[in-house]
Amino acid sequence: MSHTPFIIGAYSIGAIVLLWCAFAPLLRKKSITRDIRRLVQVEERSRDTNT
Amino acid sequence: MNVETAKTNKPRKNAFVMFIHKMGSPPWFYNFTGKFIPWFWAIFIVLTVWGLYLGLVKAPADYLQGESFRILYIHVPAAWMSLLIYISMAIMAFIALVWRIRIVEILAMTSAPIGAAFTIVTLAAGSLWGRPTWGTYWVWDARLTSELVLLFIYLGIIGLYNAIDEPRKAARAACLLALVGAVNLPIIHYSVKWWNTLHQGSSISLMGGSSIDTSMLWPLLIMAVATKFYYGANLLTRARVKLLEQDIRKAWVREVLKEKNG
Amino acid sequence: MLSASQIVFERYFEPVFEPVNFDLKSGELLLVTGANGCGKTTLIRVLAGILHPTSGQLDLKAAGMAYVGHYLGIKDDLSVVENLRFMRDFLGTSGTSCEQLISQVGLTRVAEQQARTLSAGQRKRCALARLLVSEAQLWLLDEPYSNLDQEGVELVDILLNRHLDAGGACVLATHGAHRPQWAGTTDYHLVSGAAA
Amino acid sequence: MSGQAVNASLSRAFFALVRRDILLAFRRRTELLFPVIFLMVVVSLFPLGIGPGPQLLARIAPGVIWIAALLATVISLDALFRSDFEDGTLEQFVISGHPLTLIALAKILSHWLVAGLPIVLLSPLLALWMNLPGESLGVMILTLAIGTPILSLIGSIGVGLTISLKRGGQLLSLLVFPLYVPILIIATAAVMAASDSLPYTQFLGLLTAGLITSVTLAPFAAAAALKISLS
Repeated sequence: MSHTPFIIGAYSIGAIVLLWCAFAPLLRKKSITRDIRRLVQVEERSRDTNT
Repeated sequence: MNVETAKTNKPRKNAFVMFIHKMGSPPWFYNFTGKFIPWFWAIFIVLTVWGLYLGLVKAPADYLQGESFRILYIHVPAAWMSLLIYISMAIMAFIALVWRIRIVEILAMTSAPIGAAFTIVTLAAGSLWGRPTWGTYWVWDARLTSELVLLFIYLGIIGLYNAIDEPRKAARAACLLALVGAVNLPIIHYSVKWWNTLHQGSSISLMGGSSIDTSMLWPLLIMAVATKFYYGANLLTRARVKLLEQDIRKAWVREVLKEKNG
Repeated sequence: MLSASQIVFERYFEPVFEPVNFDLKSGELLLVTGANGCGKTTLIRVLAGILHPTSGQLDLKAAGMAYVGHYLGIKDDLSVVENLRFMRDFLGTSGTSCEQLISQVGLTRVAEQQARTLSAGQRKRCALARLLVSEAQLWLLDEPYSNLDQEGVELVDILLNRHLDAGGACVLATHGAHRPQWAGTTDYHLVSGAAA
Repeated sequence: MSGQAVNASLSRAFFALVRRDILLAFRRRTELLFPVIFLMVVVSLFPLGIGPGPQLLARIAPGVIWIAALLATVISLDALFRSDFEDGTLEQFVISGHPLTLIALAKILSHWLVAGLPIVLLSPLLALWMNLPGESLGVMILTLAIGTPILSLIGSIGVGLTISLKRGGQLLSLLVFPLYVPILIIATAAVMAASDSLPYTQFLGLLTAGLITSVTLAPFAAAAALKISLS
């Protein structure tokens, strides 16, 4: 039995999990940044209507 | 009786408290750690490439296990990390519970998903190693079973942290659970190990032969160091994002993002 | 008896109320008022030691504390007498008999009934009786007048005056429809932290 | 107050609480039976699912009965603090100035008396159903008698942590089952050793050590958990 597929499998699962684990917070950060930008816009608009 | 109108005066603090305060101040932490993260990633990548080159290309095949032993270069470092991250999380959880330091709460809680990821890698690599070695993907051997229980504990901590709404309360609850788990983990580990010998489980040792060739040991050590830098970089990244998320309405977050956008 | 300096409590990283300072002495009543959502209940729970203040100093020198909050802490499956007897045994106080206290709060007729059969006002009276059982020096009352009829409101005032007369102290949070008459009353207008 | 007076008042509070909890449990007698019936139903499913072969059943009996006991304990755990948490009694306990650890211990004790003890008492019937060899029945009962209090003790931490959640039940099982692993291993090993006529006292010793450790540690953790949940 060739062991190569198992080695490739193990390393690719490891790579996928660890890469996902590394990139998940970056995706989260992107969505938070978007939220903040929207929040700032809403605040500015309400300030404009007030003055 | 006197009731002061308390609008202006800030609570007075001594120098030490001020220092701790600064260390725990979100903008300071955010900017300070931001400088390290790229370096951590760079070191991780260099070490990983070097370690994998030595492990997958240079090292000779094991005379007992054949090529499949190469899986150990990811399995063993991941298994070490799954435990080390738990220990580091438990220590931070203790500090967070006793001194109520927010940044440490966040660090403890962001450790959990990373630890869980390493545990999943350990289990996957372990069972892929098991197929050529034992002839089956899953064997209830002591190491894999302990790792499985460890994964459940990690998932419990993550689940509890996400289930409670108020972030500080959630962190404190999950930190307490992490500590309870830390007390239990050695007991679980030894009872599982002992359970395994009791039921005459598989006894093939992970490291193959009794003596390890240095050409096999080096890549293992390099990978072990590399994963620590991965943990450091990932932990700090997650902690910074968590801070942004929690302080979304605070002024410093806007400042930070404005600076970045130029 | 109870003094607070710069008490701050944060929830979702926002202070619930402006920093709180006061110094409550024996025979005094602190009347905490403020709009809905300004954190009266939170403040009372901080003073009670149920919540840990985010920052600030609390100094308590009272022989016992008693608390009546939104959740009254009355077991539905026990009768009024059983509820009070348990609290007496639990707290280790043995001054007045439970029956006497029940008649003081006007619950004699339903004393043997299970608490689940009581109306909201009667439950409140039961909680007031527990306040007396505790023989505590410091009372923390969160909206004690809610759910009570006119007679009940007067009862609270009578009990309160007697308690303060005897050297007790009280922090009372109310949204202000009715205010107790007591010479040593200080008003504390709580300001929501979000207003800042 | 002198030290002795404090101790006396604490023990009075402790027993007052245990008495009240048992009284409350008996006011809702039918609910008292649910975990016991649950236990019987779960155990009876195994012969149906695996087949009635007496030898196979005897082999898996210790594991089946113990797993059923774990499940029955976990479904009864939520009642440990739920009603006191929801009706504000727990706040009254905190304010009373009595140590919350002691209160947690009293509540764990009464929980075991109404939910754990029935499991122990029911185990001979379950052993009969599962065809457990007669000589290991005594050991089975002993392991349950020592082990179920540990389940209540460790479980109390999990309940304390999840009590402020509306639907904490499923999370609770995720939290406590991993912590129950050592008890399950040691207890079933003891019963299996007894069925094979091997020495088993060392296992009972380990279980007892576990009981002592959890009695000394778990109430503190449960009290801390309750304090967090109240905030």
